[in-house]
Amino acid sequence: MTALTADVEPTAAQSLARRLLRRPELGAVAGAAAVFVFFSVVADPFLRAASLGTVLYASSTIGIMAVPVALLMIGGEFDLSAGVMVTSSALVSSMFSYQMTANTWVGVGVSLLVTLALGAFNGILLVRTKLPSFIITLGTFLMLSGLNLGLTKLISGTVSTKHIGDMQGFPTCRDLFASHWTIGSVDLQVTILWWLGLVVVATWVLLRTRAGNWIFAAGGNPEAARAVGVPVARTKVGLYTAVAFCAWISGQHLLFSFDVVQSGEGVGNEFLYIIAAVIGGCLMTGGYGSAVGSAVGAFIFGVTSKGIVYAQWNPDWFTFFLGAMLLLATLLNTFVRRRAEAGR
Amino acid sequence: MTALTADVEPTAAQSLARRLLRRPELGAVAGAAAVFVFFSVVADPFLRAASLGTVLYASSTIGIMAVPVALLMIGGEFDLSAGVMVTSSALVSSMFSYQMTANTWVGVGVSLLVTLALGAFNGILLVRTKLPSFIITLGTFLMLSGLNLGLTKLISGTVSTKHIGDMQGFPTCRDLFASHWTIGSVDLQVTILWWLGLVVVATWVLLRTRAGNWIFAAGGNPEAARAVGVPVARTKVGLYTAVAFCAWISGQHLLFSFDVVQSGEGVGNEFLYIIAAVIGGCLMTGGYGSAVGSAVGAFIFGVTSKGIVYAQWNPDWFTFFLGAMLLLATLLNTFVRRRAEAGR
Amino acid sequence: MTAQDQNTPEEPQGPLVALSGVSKAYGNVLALRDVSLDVHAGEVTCVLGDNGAGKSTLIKIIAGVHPHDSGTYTVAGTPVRHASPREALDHGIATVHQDLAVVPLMPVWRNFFLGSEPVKGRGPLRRLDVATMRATTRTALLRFGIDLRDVDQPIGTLSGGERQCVAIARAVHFGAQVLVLDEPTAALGVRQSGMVLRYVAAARDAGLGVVLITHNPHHAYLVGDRFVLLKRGAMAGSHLKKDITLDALTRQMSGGSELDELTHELSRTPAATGPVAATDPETTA
Amino acid sequence: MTAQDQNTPEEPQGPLVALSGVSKAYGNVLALRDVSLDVHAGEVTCVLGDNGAGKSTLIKIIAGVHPHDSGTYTVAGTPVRHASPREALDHGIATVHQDLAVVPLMPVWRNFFLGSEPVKGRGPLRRLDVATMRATTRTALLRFGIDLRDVDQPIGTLSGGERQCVAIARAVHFGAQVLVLDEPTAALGVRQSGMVLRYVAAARDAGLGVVLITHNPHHAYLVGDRFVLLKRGAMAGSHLKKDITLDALTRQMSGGSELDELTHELSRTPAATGPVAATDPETTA
Amino acid sequence: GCSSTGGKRAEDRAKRLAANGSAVNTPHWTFAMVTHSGAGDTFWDIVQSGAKQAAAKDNIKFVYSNSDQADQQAQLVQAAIDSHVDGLIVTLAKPDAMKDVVGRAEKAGIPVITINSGSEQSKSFGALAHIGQDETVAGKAVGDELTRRGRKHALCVLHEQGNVGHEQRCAGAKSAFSGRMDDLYVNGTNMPDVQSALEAKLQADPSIDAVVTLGAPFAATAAKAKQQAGSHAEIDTFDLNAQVAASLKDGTIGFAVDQQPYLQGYEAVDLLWLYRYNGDMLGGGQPVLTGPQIVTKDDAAALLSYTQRGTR
Ligand SMILES: Nc1ncnc2c1ncn2[C@@H]1O[C@H](COP(=O)(O)OP(=O)(O)OP(=O)(O)O)[C@@H](O)[C@H]1O
Ligand SMILES: Nc1ncnc2c1ncn2[C@@H]1O[C@H](COP(=O)(O)OP(=O)(O)OP(=O)(O)O)[C@@H](O)[C@H]1O
Ligand SMILES: [Mg+2]
Ligand SMILES: [Mg+2]
Repeated sequence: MTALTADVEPTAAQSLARRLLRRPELGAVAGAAAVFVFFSVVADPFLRAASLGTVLYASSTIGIMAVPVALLMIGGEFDLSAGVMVTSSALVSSMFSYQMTANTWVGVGVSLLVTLALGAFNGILLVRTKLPSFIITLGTFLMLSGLNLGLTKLISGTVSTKHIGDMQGFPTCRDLFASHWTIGSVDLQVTILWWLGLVVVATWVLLRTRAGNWIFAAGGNPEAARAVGVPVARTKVGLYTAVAFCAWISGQHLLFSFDVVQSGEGVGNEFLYIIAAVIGGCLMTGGYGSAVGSAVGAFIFGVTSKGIVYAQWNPDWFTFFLGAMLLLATLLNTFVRRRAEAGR
Repeated sequence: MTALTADVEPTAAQSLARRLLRRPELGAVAGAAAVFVFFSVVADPFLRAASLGTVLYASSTIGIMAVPVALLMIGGEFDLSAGVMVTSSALVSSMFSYQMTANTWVGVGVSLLVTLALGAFNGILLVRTKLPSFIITLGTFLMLSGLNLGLTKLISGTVSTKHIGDMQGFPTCRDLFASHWTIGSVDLQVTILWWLGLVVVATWVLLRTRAGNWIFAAGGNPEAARAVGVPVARTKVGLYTAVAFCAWISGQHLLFSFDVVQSGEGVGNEFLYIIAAVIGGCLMTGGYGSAVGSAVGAFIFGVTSKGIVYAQWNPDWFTFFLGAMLLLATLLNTFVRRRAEAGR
Repeated sequence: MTAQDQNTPEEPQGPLVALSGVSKAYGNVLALRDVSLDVHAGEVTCVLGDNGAGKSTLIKIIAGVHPHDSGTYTVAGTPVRHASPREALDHGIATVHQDLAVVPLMPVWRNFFLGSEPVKGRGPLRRLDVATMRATTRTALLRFGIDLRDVDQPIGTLSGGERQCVAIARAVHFGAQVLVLDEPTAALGVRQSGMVLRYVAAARDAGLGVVLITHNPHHAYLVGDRFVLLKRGAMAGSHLKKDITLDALTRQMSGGSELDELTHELSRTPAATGPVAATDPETTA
Repeated sequence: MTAQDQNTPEEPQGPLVALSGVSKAYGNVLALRDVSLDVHAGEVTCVLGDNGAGKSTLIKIIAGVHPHDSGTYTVAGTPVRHASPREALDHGIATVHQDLAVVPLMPVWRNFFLGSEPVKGRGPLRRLDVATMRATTRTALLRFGIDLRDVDQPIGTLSGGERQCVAIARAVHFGAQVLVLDEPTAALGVRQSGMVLRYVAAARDAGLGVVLITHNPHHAYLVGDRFVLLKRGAMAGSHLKKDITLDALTRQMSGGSELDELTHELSRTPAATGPVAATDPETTA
Repeated sequence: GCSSTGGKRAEDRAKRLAANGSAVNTPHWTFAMVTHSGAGDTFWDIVQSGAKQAAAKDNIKFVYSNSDQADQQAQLVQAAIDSHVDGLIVTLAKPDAMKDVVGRAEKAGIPVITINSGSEQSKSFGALAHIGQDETVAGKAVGDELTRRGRKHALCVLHEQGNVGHEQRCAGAKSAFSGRMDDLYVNGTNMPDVQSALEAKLQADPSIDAVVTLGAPFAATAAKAKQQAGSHAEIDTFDLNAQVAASLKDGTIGFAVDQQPYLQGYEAVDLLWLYRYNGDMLGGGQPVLTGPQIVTKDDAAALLSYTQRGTR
């Protein structure tokens, strides 16, 4: 039936083109290109090499978290606690090292364990109580932001952590999480590497492993997935743990790049991650999306938010422009995708 | 088949009990009772008559918006711009009256038109572009918060509006939107009346009108609804307009109770409304919920957030307690509801 | 039936609904190609074909769910291009879709009346006539032999067949001029299938035009007046009842020789059993 | 079949799956009451009954979707109480549900292998064997006469019958010891129905135990060895094939006298048409 | 692995000082402080620690609550009134929103002291005294200092959009500064975003020769951004913390404007206690100013130890 129009097998090139057109991130790439070109035209400093480094850095800090958040969204769930979890991870690392007067690597390790436990807690609570993830992670979001503030004040006496820049292990930790290096006149942060690495791994997992299949199924039709034996609960817990893992990376970047962590940070960032994932073509209802899309979404967000600064538009209107650009980029994105779907 | 266990018709009393047990808000009521009793025990000042007024007032300011947000959620959509729209509405009213030196009632009327237009804009954009409401209203959220700040600074020169307390019409407007009266030692705000009125109207609409049927259907299965001729698009636009209408009420309350409006406010409140609706038993995925539930949800939130203050717990941990109480209330809520469903 | 026997060949009033040369593609999947079909008042037009032949697509075009790409679609002689199911409904075309157009979380009675709710009272007091709605739903389903004590239960908790019955009962209840049924008897038991066919016959006798999709040639032949055969999106034949026998229809539906082969194979496998050979025609039913 | 004719009466190895006195209630709706059923290796057990009789509920208990409330459920002699479909699968019970267990947005081939994906490579390079998956899907569907050029299209864009075929082809492909099919032929055309029955026969001959739910007594009688009749949640009869004729089965399924009445009425309505009277038995098929 | 440098042990070693205890035998009164702060703000953290210090000394139960939304702050004051506290300390960042509720406290016989912002309204609302200094005044001090230092093009970094206090600080600085001053909104809860936005701005406009951050934690980030962007702007900031003190010392930061938050908290509680105990009141109807104080490299060394223990 489906072969009515062309009974011959398509050539390899045709089929590659068709496959590209069907990728969820296609529209987002078009949106990104449009935004990029737009700001190249309206903002002179935007095209300078140095600016690229800044824009990429801004994109990467959102992008690192957007990857697992996109996976989670494909798996049909949200995580509103993702933003503050980054801060929690940084706080734990810093406070543990400081209070125990330990090598910072010890703090980093402890922080990894604690953060993964937080993620697993989210996931287990979700699958056990069967409450919507919005409620569960809203609860943990509030609890974590309370813990961040309460514990930091209890332990450090102030709302921010103590200086750990003079402690052993700090320089090597910084190399891993917060170094930067210069290529030509572009200053590139190591977060960009982390970001790209995560996108590659997540794409591999999504498209080429059983876990990836399960993620799509868990989000697309959990009942059906369960009926054919997919461990939906385990998959979801795993996804929350993946979010926690990336929160740990982001948290360590925060800590080792700024040395001191403010306990109130991170609130609201969870939405930036979700925005990036959605702009990148993830369906809010689950079952559809890609890691590359989330990266493109993060890039659109990075370009837009920094492009407005480069363009030196009236800062009072900053969020207005941001909102308008996001809407336009997403509209273009959807338009292109629908076109591609109709035309294939 | 369904009559296997009891072939006799149930008595009226039985059937009433069964119907009550099946209401979406049942669990929320249990949660509200639990939270209320809890704070009555741990917080001495909580049971004083005056406190009741404060708690009800706090609940009503969230509850007024939670009602249309719940309807919208039943209809399968979100509105992230609801929080700032309240501020926009207040700003328009205040600035129009002031700049035109008009009777405040004129400003109130203009504000109504503008706010309804904003709501309709959300809705029309949604049904035209077929983008997820999360993206659409996120865009309008950002744009509105930019507009709030940008326009206010442009027109008033500062981030807050000018004083309009001495203008004609102010006292009567205040009577309508921001008066309060004392019964015994309880000081009750007029917002409580607005809230109750909205709950009654919304319940009537949901359960006893065609529009209500359409709202449930639009959220529960839009394809099916469309196929039987339900004007799904029109229903959704109507819902967004209802949100805007309540944002107008809230905005006028804000204006006439504080006289001056800060342009940066309202951000983040949209989540309180959604929280109230979800705690009250609305499904995030649409098609299920109630207006009364949203009211109970708002009440739970009001009791919890003020109860913590009355209990004088360490404010650093405020959000921790808030998150924990919300989770517990929702868990209890779900537990009770499942029990009721299994037992009926 | 007697009445139709006279006017079928001449069609004095013209068809209620007529499609001619209609095509429809989803992306580059051509689901329908050049299909024509007439629906007359007081007649049942059956659409038959294999899985994926395009039957549901045809129905969706008639019902206004998708617009057609090319060809003409006329209702009572006027060319139309329905942009929404509402428009089709307004033209008097009621449809029961294969993928069950019900809202799972809504009570049965609300589903039953969805989109055509009866109201009473006036002005701001205009409200749903809940008592009537409940009672009507209950009786309409009772007629299908489905005895719901509780029309308030969410329709999602009904069995597959019960849900289908609600959808059919609804379409019949509101059945305007044209009733379109996409595999209504597929999920139904013997009793319910009979019931649906009885409704189809009743609707036909009441002067409605009916479009019936089914995989069961016996069902089709029992009530149908015209038979349209689809194969891989294209018309494979269009017959009046008087021009074709049940056997020929069954054979055409399943692609002639392919069927023979299959019947042969199936009857061979469970070698020694007597009844198989005896029921050969039913094997393919 | 010849082999079973000998051992059916004695059951030397005991049933693969046995339910006895199983009940299940949804809230206060008692969907199943005291139902018993045996599934033997190399046999097809058919479950028959009206809409809402509890057939799907029974299947869901066997498949581990819902646990049973009371009674015993044994797999190969060991009492079990499956908490999840995974456990049932691990006991070798593969199920095709009526409400199509597919993930609409996923490509056909991913759906086909969902939950049992073949992998190649080792360690961190362990990955899906995509080429095999695509090819297998394509050929498995071709066998049903469904020629998908593009196994990458989301399964949600397939027709209802095509989707059902994928689900059945999957269960057959992974068919462990017990294959459970809930109305597999309902949405299928003549060709595909025949195909499914052929698969059922093949599975049976390969020594699997099969549970088949259908509304079509002809289908049931063609491949079934045991027939369990459900009525309003309770057992209305349990027969071996040798103890019952097709006619008796058809009659029992549709509730005896009720059927007569209906057949009578239906054949009366389209008064003058010849074939109706001639195909009376099929009317009820 | 233990670190031989820095850490908690070093801190413990450093402070083997002081024990404290309450010195008075007045009843255990409850004083409530309700501010317009957002959660986890360093400035308000120091205000609180001052208040707690005074509360401990005066045998006071000190309860704190805050909300950056005017209506919420008003509700919190109302809750304190409902709880029959013995004294109330509020900020008047959004004076009109607080007018009613402060009046109600008055009616309920609860003495009110306003701190930080609202010096103009304090008296008319019926508060006993005002301790603190307007954000506008602090802003003006920054503007003057920038002019004095010969800056031409400054950038005011607002880390919370629509925050009245922030707007007042920038507006004040702008009004007193002779050069040009731009605003930049950054997302204060996202430090990397603050950094990249600042980088972008400095890259976009190399003529910027001064960056003023509105909170101490953002000064260090501004310094990083400046380095990344290769800019030569001077970093200045409102408020103090240990990092700022250290940066002042090593010259990364030009100057800071301090309004002694510790004093605002401490004095407010102590004054309320004095009022209840002895009927005393300071200021004679005039605001008691706690700043602005321009802090530079010269004062840094002395301040460092105070900031480390969280009292400056
Ligand atoms: N989740 C549920 N909640 C409440 N009642 C249910 C639920 N699922 C099924 N039922 C009820 O249990 C009865 C049996 O349903 P079941 O789906 O087993 O029937 P069935 O025999 O498969 O019917 P069909 O042939 O129509 O598919 C029906 O009356 C149905 O309404
Ligand atoms: N939305 C869609 N996108 C792409 N292809 C589609 C879509 N809907 C249907 N198709 C394709 O169009 C063809 C015809 O589908 P249709 O549903 O009309 O078949 P059908 O005759 O109703 O089959 P069945 O008897 O199995 O229900 C199928 O090959 C199907 O894969
Ligand atoms: Mg179909
Ligand atoms: Mg069933």
